[in-house]
Amino acid sequence: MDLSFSLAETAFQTEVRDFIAAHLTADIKRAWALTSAFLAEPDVAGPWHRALATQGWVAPLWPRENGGPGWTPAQHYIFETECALAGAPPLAPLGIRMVGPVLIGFGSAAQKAHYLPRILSGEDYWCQGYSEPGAGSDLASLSTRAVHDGDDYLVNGSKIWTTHAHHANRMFALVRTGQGERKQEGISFLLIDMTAPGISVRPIRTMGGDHDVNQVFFNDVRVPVANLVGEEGKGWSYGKYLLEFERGAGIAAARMRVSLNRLRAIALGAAGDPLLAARFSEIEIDIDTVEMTELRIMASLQAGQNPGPVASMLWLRTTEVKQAVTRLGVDVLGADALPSEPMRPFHRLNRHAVMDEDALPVIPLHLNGRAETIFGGTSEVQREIIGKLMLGL
Amino acid sequence: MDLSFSLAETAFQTEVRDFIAAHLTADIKRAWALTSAFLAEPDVAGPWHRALATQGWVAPLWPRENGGPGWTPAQHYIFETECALAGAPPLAPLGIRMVGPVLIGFGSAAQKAHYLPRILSGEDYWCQGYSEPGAGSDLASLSTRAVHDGDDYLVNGSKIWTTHAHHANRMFALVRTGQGERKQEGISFLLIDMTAPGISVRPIRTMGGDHDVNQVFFNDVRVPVANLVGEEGKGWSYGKYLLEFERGAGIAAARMRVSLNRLRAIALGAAGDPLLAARFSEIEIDIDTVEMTELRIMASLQAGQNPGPVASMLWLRTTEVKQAVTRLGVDVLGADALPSEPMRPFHRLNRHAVMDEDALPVIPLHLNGRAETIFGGTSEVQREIIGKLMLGL
Amino acid sequence: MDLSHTAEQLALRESAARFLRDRYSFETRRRIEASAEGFDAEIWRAFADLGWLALPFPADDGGLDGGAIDLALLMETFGAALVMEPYVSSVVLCGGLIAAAGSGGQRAELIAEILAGRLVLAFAHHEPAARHEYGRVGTSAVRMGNGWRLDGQKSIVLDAPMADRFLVTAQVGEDGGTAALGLFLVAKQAPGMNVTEYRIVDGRRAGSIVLDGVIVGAEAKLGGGQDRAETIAAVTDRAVVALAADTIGAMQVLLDKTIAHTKTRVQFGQPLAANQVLKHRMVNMAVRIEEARSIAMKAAIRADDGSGAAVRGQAVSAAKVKVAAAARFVAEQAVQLHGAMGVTDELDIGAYFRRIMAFEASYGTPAWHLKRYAALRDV
Amino acid sequence: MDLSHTAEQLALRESAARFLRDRYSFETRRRIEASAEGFDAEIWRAFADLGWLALPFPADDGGLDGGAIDLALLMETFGAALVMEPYVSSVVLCGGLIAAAGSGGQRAELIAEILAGRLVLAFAHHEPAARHEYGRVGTSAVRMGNGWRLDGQKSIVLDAPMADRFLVTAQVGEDGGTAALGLFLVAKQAPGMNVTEYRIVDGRRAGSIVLDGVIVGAEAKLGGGQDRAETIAAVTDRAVVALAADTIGAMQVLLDKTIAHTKTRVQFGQPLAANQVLKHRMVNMAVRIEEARSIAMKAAIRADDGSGAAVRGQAVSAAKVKVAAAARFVAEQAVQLHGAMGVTDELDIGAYFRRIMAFEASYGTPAWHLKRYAALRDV
Repeated sequence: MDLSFSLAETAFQTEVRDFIAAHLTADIKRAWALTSAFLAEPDVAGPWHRALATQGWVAPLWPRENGGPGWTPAQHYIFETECALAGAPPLAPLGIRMVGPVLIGFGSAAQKAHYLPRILSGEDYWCQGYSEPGAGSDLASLSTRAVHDGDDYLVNGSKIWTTHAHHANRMFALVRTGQGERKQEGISFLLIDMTAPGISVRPIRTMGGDHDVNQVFFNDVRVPVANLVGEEGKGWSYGKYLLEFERGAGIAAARMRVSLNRLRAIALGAAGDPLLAARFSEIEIDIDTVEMTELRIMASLQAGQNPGPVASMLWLRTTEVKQAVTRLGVDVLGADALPSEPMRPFHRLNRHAVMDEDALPVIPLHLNGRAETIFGGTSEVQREIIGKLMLGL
Repeated sequence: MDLSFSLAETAFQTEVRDFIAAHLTADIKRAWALTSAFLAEPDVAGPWHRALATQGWVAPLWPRENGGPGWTPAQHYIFETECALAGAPPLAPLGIRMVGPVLIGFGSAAQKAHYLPRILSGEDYWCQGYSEPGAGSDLASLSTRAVHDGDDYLVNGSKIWTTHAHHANRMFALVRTGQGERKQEGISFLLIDMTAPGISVRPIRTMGGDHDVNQVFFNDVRVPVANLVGEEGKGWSYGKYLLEFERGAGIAAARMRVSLNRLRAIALGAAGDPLLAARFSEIEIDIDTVEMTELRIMASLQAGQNPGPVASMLWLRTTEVKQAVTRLGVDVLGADALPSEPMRPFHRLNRHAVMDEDALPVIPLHLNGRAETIFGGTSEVQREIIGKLMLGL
Repeated sequence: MDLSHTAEQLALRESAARFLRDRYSFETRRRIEASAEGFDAEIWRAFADLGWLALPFPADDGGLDGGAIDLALLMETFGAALVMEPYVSSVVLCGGLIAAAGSGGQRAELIAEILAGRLVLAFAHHEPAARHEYGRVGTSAVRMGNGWRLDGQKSIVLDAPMADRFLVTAQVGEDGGTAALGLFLVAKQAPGMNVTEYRIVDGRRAGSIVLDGVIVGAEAKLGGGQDRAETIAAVTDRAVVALAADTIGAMQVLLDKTIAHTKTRVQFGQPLAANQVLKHRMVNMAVRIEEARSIAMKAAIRADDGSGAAVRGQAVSAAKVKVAAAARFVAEQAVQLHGAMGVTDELDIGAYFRRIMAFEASYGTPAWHLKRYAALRDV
Repeated sequence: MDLSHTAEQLALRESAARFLRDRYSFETRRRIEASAEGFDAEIWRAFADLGWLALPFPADDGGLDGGAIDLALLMETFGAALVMEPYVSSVVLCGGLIAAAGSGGQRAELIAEILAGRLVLAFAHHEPAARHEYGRVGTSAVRMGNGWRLDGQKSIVLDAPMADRFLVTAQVGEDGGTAALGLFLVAKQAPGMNVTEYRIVDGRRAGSIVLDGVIVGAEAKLGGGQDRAETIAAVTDRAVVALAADTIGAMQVLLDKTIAHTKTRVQFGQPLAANQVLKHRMVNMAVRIEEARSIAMKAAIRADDGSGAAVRGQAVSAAKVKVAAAARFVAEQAVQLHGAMGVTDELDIGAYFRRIMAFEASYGTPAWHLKRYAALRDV
């Protein structure tokens, strides 16, 4: 066993670093460091997306024939880690990591030809229409309906927790097109133009004061039947595929380490407190552990193996450790956790803030961070799944 | 509201202290301080029991006509607390707190006249035959059978976790005398002479190396029908009454405080470590909280009110805090947690021990302490009960 | 020993809860939070009319002689309703300090105004440089002729925007003697006062002050020349008791709402509450709340009963540590069990979560109180 | 990067597990624990025959060139079977120190004996005065003619009763220069050696030693005059890696047994495992074990790969902290979920619990390793 990268991988690492040094501007880094929302704003991530696009590095996991870079899992890991350590904003996953793989796997030739390049270039900005009010983690009980009407579907209903719906020009959605015996049946996967008449978007502000999620309403929205992905009524399996895809892509340790080190810088002085110092070390060890688990998964992917159930556990722990990091922010700030700056995003603040700039996102990150163990499936549901898969319980 | 005792209560407190000073010998205190088992050995608690008996202070909760002292709840609290703070061994609860109240409530006049004085004097030493191998927390599924045979029952089966069965001359037991629709039916409450032929006792050593619990086997044991308490088939309700009685008697804070302070004395030097110091304070605050909850319950009993569901919560927390105290012992000792003295009880050790005398029981107490959240109903079962009672869940 | 509430106390709680239910709905509260002022003058007058502003003052000063227990009962209803108004700052802290340390003239002049709701004060004590060490004061008061010159910085002065005047703590250097902590009444508009106002995490308001050669008269100093450190500690302890009760009120609402939500919300074909894991979680929430009630009750009793500074301080610090930890757990679980909706500002769950965060961070963090508890143990 | 085990490694683990399954049942182990010796000479010879005692030694010394990963695989099976024999003391620690610091002659003489199972050594390093500070050595070595005079106290010398000789650490004061840590081979029977033997919490054996003017020859000192602190740290780190693997083996057995128990044990009409609370508890146990595997794997790799003392030390200390916490949780829950029977010595659950306690307390407590981790971070 060894933990070192090969010569070729090290050369790639240097290439990535050089690219980042040349293209990641101080403005982008500052804006991302000040972001308390789940995703960077398009005006922050956009320039970085376009820089990566010229290099062909937008979609690490796509096959080369679809515009992916053809990287090994190790190269992917190196790329993500270097971007994180350099303070680059992560690109919105909706197009690249979510609808893209579904289109590659199940889309028609025409759909692939049309949509994939627009994802890579950044021309299309996607959002996801899965969750519905009242359905929660029980995704399959969705009730937004799509009914045939000539060459169109007529879509009625509502989606919620739609990240960046207010920025997106496209949505991929699960809608009910029929009735099956099991509620997973009769669900279809549709691509919806967000500019279509009948769509309205209501912002939802999170506890931390940010606006990334929304509720989207559909009132007789016309969606061409050509925008159906795969077969009608099989949407559940495509959607599930996507969820697994999303969950498998666990490269989070480097970003957590950056977050912890930001807090360490803020804590200077206060970190002389032995209890606080111990918490920093405990959480750092948790991050070391997440990182090593990520490397184990990466190495087994690299060796062409299935990493197995350890990936589900990683997701669970990653969300918990992220919360431990943001919660530590409360302890680091002490009384200074109280002042609050309502303006968002912070990087557009053009007046003197009520606290040091680096402290601005600390508490909002903690507040929004409560979503870590909820969005994408609650920890409780994750434990049910792990119990079933791993322990036969 | 106030937290002070009345003048009469303060006078009583002085009386208790004086009595303790006069009768609690250094030998008894040392032996109890060195006890790692759940109960003090009869040769340790016995002399103290007899001293209390001359004073009429053996059974605080019994009515005066049965030989109780006729104390108020406050006097009871003061008495228990002073005994704990002085380092007196608690008397075995089996006779005084368990079978005694059942006999007082449901026993015949003859049973009361015969047994109660012998409990008070210490002449009889009782053990409890409730749990059975394979039944665990699900007490009602017991299978030890008592079958009529002339004026006797013939008892066959086995009981487990029988504390001090190897010291006891009496057992009160739940046995199956009939079959009901619900498994709680057909259970009777019997008084059994432990010297009767057909009884054998197998010691069970706990993780901490102590011997207080046993398995008891009954092979055609004859028990006179006169030893039936109350009505045949109604034993479950008597037994349940007893369990509630046992649970309500929560005066544990003072003993926990003594345990914590013993560890503090051992930690001297090591307690300069800020993390260890913080743990001491956290646990001390937990004890303060348990104590205040005990006082709330005591004060509402004193006011003639029912303390309500807070008593069930107190039991849950008390067992958890006890475990936190004993677990802290591991951290206090550090590497010195390793050496182990197999001889029990420690106070009879008549050679040089492998460690300082005060450290001898620390690890065995931690190991045995794991039983706190199991014996008397697991914490999980407690939470089920609280959920049902308090939250309507 | 008596640990029951009197009929009067229960009536106070009941009437306060009723008033707030009628007049202080979450929508009203949301409107107040969104307003420029951050508090509602009409509601404040109603508090005065109801006698709440008079509650903790001695009868001699026109008050109702209420103790910490009475205060706690009222504050529990404030926490349940997320009351925004500057009660703790103006009545409990500043009013309490004036009642304890003020001269006869100061008490006569100021307390009547406070309890009528005409004067709002804020307590300028915490300083940016102190950070994790609550109550370390660097601001100086130097004698200037008949009066004083104040220099220093204060931060997170809660309710500063609605205050007319501040009660400022400063180290008083009397003729080269050892410094003593003093209390000074300073008008917001006094020359040399630079006040920056802002929101805090739970939507209430606060401010930071730079005192740059602020000159005040002799009458601005509360009482005589003694060191006021112990008075400040005692009154601040009362504020912590009040806020612990506020937090208990908030926790109880969170538990009640979580139980109601999990009983009605159906997922995977059954109510959420049918999940044993969630059921036991709610039991743990209930247990933590009951623990918080116990230790907060002890602190409230000790705040008043003259057992001495160490006993009082230990009880109050224990309550802060325990209530804050319980509240953190309860708030986190309430959000978790409400699912995605719990993380938004759509429901009031998030507002309670932020209220509880504010309790944790104010008047000494739990870490600071844990150390204080240990230090007072050895007194 | 390669994080997979080789076929040879997997074969080693498989054959070790098979051997122990056949020859080291819990009843055998109980018999060994109860014996006066506390270990089984026949088993120890079998370990030698199987090549396990040669595993970590360099081929030049007659060993099998096994690395920390190989060691960890073997130790995982030891933990699963609760092996009593002095493998870590004699082979990993003392053998490792001789291989690293011994002269050619010492290596030639001693290692052959160790790997043949004819010589058992124990590492006399920890001292009673050090208590919570692992590795603080006060024992002194003063030159006497051609040899050395040793004075001091050692405690919790694991496996002391079965050792023929000890490897004693001491501060070597060379002609008034700064003290350097040295390693000395001392026979148990040497004049001035007072050894007290006892059991430790998991049933294994240890001893305390008072060295009262023990005279040893020049040849007793391992290698030349250098300070051996870093060698000792590196070899002790290997022992921690080995014991972390031992603990992971024990944890996995506890989880497997708990799952099996809760699936079969019926209470209130259903298997225990049907309770969601217990099911999620077991998931948490599994997650903690998987975390322990990750961080222990990192430590094993870093123990060998020459990344430097700070990187190695941080990885090993992280593993100690994380594995110990995971193991504490897993052991406590295994007992809890086994109910009353789990708290007894009737089942092996208690024996695993005590094994895990021993890991926690030996070669630096988790608290000590947490501090070391932080200190090495800043190197």
